[in-house]
Amino acid sequence: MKISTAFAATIAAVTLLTAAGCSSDIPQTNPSASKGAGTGEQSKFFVQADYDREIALRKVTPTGPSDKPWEQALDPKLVDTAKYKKAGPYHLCFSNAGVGNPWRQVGFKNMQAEVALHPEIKTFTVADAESKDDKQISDITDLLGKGCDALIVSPNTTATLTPAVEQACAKVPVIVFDRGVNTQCAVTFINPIGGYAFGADGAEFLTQKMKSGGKVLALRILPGVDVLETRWAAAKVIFDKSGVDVAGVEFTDGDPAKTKSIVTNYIQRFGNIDAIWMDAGATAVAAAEAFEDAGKPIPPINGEDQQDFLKMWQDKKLTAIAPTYPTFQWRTPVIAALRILGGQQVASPWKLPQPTITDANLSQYVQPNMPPLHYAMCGCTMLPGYPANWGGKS
Amino acid sequence: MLLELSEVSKSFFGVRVLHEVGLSLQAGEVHAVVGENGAGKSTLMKIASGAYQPDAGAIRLAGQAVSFRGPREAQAAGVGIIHQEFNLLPERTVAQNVFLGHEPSRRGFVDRGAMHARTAELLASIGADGLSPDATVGRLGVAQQQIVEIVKALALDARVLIMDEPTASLADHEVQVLYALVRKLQQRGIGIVYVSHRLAEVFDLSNRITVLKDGRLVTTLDTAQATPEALVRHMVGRELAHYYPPRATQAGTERLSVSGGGNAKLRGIELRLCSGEVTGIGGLQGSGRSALARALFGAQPFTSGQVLLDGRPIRLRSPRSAVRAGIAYVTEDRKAEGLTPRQSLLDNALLATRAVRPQWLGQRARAANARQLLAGIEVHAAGEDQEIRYLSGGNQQKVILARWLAMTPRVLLFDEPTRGIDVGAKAAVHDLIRRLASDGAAVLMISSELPELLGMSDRIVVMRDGAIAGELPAGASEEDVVGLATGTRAAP
Amino acid sequence: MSATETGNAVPVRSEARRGLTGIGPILVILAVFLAAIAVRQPEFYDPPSLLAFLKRAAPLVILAAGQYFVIVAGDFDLSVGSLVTAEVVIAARLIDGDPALTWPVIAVMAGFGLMVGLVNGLITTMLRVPSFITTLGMYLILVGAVYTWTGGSPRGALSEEFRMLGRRGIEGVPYLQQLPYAVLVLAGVAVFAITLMRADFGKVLLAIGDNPRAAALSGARVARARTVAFVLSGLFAAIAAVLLGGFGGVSFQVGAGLEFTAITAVMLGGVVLGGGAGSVTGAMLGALTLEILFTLLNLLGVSGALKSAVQGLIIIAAVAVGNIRRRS
Amino acid sequence: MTLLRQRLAAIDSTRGVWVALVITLTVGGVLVYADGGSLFHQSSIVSMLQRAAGLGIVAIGQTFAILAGSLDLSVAYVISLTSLIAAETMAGSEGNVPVAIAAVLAVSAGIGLANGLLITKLRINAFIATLGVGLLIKGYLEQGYAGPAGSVPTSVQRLGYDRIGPVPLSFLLMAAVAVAAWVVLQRTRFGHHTIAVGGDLDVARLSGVRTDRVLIGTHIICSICAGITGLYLASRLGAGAPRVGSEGGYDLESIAAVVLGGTVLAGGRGGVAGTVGGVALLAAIDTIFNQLAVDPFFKQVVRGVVIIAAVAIYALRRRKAGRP
Repeated sequence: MKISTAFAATIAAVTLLTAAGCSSDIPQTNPSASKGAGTGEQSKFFVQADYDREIALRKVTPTGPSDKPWEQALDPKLVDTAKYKKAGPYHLCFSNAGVGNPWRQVGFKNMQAEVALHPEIKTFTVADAESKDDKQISDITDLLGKGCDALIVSPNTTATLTPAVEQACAKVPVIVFDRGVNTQCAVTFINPIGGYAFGADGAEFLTQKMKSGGKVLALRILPGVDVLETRWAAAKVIFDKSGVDVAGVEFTDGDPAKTKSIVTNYIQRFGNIDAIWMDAGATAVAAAEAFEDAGKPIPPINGEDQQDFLKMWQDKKLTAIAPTYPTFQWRTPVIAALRILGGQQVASPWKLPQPTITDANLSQYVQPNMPPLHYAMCGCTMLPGYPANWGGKS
Repeated sequence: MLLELSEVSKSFFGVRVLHEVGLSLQAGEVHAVVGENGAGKSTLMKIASGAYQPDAGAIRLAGQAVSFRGPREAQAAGVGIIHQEFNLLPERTVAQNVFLGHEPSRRGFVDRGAMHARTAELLASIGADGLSPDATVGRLGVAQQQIVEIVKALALDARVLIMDEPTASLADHEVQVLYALVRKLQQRGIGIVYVSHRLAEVFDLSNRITVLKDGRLVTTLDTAQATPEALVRHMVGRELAHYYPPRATQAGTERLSVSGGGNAKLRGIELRLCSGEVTGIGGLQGSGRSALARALFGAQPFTSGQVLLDGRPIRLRSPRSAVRAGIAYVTEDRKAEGLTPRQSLLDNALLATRAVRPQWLGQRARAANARQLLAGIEVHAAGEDQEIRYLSGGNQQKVILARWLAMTPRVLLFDEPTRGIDVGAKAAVHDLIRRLASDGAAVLMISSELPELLGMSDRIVVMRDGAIAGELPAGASEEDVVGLATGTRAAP
Repeated sequence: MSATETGNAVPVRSEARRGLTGIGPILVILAVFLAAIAVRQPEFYDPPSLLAFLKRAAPLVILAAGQYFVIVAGDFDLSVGSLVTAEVVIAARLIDGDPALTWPVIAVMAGFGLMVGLVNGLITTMLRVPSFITTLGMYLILVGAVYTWTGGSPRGALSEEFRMLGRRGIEGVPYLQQLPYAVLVLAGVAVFAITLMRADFGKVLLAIGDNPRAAALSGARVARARTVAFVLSGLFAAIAAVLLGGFGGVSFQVGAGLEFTAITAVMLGGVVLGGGAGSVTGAMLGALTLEILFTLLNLLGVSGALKSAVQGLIIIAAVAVGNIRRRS
Repeated sequence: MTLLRQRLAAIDSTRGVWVALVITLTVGGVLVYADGGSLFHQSSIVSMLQRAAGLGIVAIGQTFAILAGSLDLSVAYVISLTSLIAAETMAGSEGNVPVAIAAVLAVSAGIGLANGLLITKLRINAFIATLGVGLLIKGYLEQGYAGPAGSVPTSVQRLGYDRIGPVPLSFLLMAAVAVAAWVVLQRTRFGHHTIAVGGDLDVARLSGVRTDRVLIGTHIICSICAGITGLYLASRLGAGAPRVGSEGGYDLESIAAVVLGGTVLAGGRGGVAGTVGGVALLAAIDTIFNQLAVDPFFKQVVRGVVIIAAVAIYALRRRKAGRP
């Protein structure tokens, strides 16, 4: 029995250390003075050309009404849609990847409100794929049988939805937004500048604010989601050339508790962390709290336009920035659909502006009456049913 | 020699349970194996049938040295076994059970026609054609299941058939059927190893008898030369002074009475149990004996009629209510209903007390009390926190008795109290039952063993078809009981 | 099988030794991990950071204790993860930043946990639905219901007072600096759980997990005991929710996957699925070990993606070795 | 005659779910009609059957594991893994299809074997063993893949999209698997032994059944079915996806479908017919709610209730029938 218990120990130990050994670049010196894990290899999603274009787009001034960013477009190429022209009332269909996170929640509310603005939309049929590729494909088949005049698609993943979207293009005008598909058959593809810009905005800010050679911890939700991968890819490029020490890249599953544990571990391991980069704002507050709880000042950090972070930023006077992936983009597809069915030209691709919240404009986005995870950049404040439908208190 | 085991040894968890035991069997011979529980009989049988592998020793089948790596190989070699506990799947049909593990198949598919036909044949061959091969086993009675169990062994065309306590769950008239069957098989030249506690059977059936004790071979003798007394001496290593303790001198006061008791399995039950008295319950399997005990214990409550305990009416809704009222029930099926196998024997002894009189503290006092009881009834074990599943049947039964003694019950219900228990422990249990009675408890004792029933009871109530067929005084004869039980004789 | 030396003596064994049976392996594994940490990160053993660790580990340990009662009685509770999420989201919406509501809402949470446990228990015992299915269904129901109720994203906010329990502690304790409330709660829960299992309830619960029929025929109230086990699991989940919500704040991810982690922890602690064997101490140590493992992986710089793989290996290895040991 | 009675008995245990399905479809049909739609519109039927296909094949595999008294929590990750293996091996070219299929079957069978060995040889509880293996695969996927990879030639995509009238090829594939599984369970020794092992392990062993082999066999079958689902999803998605399995919740949903079908979780009782019914029921509920545009979260609640209720009813019926 003694032997076998010892055996247990060895097994456990061996398993552990082998597993650890194979992915740790830490030099076997005095551990507490260890260098960061580095940024690792570049993501499979990284495309230099797209990166350059997005970085450039950030400087472009949008065309269109400045008070309605969701109708603006960045150096648009207009396409003719006369062949889709038809008289109302319309039956609009929407295949939604899912509403599994607050961002999509807020966005979907925006879209519904936008639809409500247009009496000419008689019916608005929505199929929710519960973030299952397979279901979304069936959903699209299903919707095509319902006599939609136009189909809006928010794909769950890029590659996998392509066949289904091509199928749809043959029958009705299709508008794709948020995430793209590998086909040009859609009338237009609507999204903001994109992940590279998001990632770069945060990373550039941090590299400016932190001392050179400082340690930055990169927190990511989970691997393999293209919109998130591009954010990290851009940040990586910037960190690599700015010569900051990336202490580590960790996945949080968007779980605050887990995030906090990870950050606490890093603070312990490296004595201190000089900046926090995040690929999504959901857990920014938790990350910041980890420093509070450890009795350390909160370092430069980037979040997103969620209220809990903006509020903390304001209250605690953080050194922070909030690049956004604006939820107002959910309004645009409806507008686009109506223009297409009206035979008006639309931008294709339709690049929306991607505002960034800084100390300068922070105050105008803090909305104490809205729920903690509400996204400020929703362009919804003037919509009917606001704030109640978005969970806010009037 | 058909089958020959020589110098077989086996240990479990460091405990040596077989020491170089030998056993031989000729074709057409019935070789009985007897011995106290824990003597190693079942282990030896499991080794012979491939369920266990011996640590040392050899097995020869028809002169060929064999080593079975599993039951499958033993069966292939023609060694079949009828286990003490049924090995049947209640959800499946008779045919599916009979041919489980060796289904006849054609072109890779199970040949259900053949399976059905063969089963029907086999059933007929032992005069059980009443049983349908398509009946779901779970819906059959115990006796019928026993028959299926036997047919299952026959289906292997076994040259050697091991019967481990085959009559354990049979009523006497069913035992007769089994005897006939055994003799029939014997004539077919099949060698039969017959394990039993019932000495009568052993003398009726066997050609030779092997006695085991504490995992060692004591002797093998020809049945012709053997006498019961000698056999018992070999088994327990001592003469049994008196087999049954003396009866109650005077009947006590009425403890518990049932009038018009009935439920799904019982009707019109009129019964009185008196303090100081052992009331025996006779009858065939399924005649409602156990149902009566379960009704009195609230496990399958009476739906009609009235029960008085010490003159006060009482509703026995659940075992708990019965236990609280001071009724104890030692079940027929120790493994399924008595033991909590992975708990220590101390915990098993304390189970009822803890369940019904829970406490936060004061565990030590209880443990002390339980230890006294266990010591008092001579439980043998390596330690009080040994898991009870590693104890012999007799010791397990004693622990369960201790569980109830700790509750100082007023009424005790025993269902086959000495089933699967060796002669030595048997006497101890009998003494204990009698002592409990003379200490003022009312005892109800169900037994399929007529000698036990007649030897222990102050009164014998015989049941038939869920009703009471009649009551017999102490000293009644076996014929009286059987007559009432089978309905061939009216109540006196 | 084990007729020993003559005489009727049944040797008595010491309480202490009985207490240790079964948790040997987990202690060894724990020791190995602790040693590994000592090598990699001596600072870990400074009282403050050690307490900080315990604070983070507390919720899982509590969940494991709750899960233990259910498992040892022969059941499963797959609903705890979603229950934790539901509790936190409910708390946020009810409190909505109002400090005055903190304690009332904590009471509500406890009540809700008890209720969910009760429903799980009654469905499992009264309707005879396998607990795996009952709690799987409850899991779906809770997730769905809480999303529906909040329209898909958490509303309101937790008050600072509420979050104190999971975040802060008693300051200025000599030598420790800060004594986290979470650690105090954990200690309380642990003492309660261990006493409960030493008392008759615990022993009977074990017997029930081992052989319900025998227990029932000895007068035990099987259905009630099993239900109580579920209720305890629900209550402990509520407590864990208070700590987790306090520690991390409100989100829908807070409880995700916790049910499996908790069950894993209990297994690691040498408790047998199917019931009847294993100690609550072992279960809680199992949870602690798992948390240590996660910390260690982090200190070793194991990339996030590999963590689940390592977790998988450790579980299999630990349980396998436990079995080999039990058989030898 | 007797065979007929046997067949009736076999159906009996799994009849309930079909009744439930009919009721659901009628009620659902009426509701959808009242809502101004049509449940039996070609497109809805197609998507209903499509949805059934994927889950169906996994669930049929899961049926084997559960009938044998085991269960498999690793299927979701096996599906993701095999979808990737398929798509990457094919790499868009017809030629590689046979290799890809072979690879998928080999890998999934290997995983099933691993599960089986852990459970039988190391005596690890199936719940833990398959959970652990699942985590291992998950780690591999997260480490190795940053999103969909590989590509499937159009000829294979036809499997995912083509249909005969309203019946998709994929559904026919599931039907084929179902029939095969039914034959195996009813007509082969392995099938009989599977049910025996689930019914009572000791009885099976003492009756000469090679219980370990049977258990391993069921797990191999279970994994292979997951592999086939992976292939199907790859054909449907045109690529392999590292999270298609877990996001689809195929692990718990397949188990749910099996028990919905009246198979006892403890094993030894039930069958494929029921499982197919269970899958159909889940798909029907799904489609109806889609048509009625019911909040997907509320749908979860209903799913939960349905599963519990169904199993409760089965338990009740069995007690009425006087069996444990």
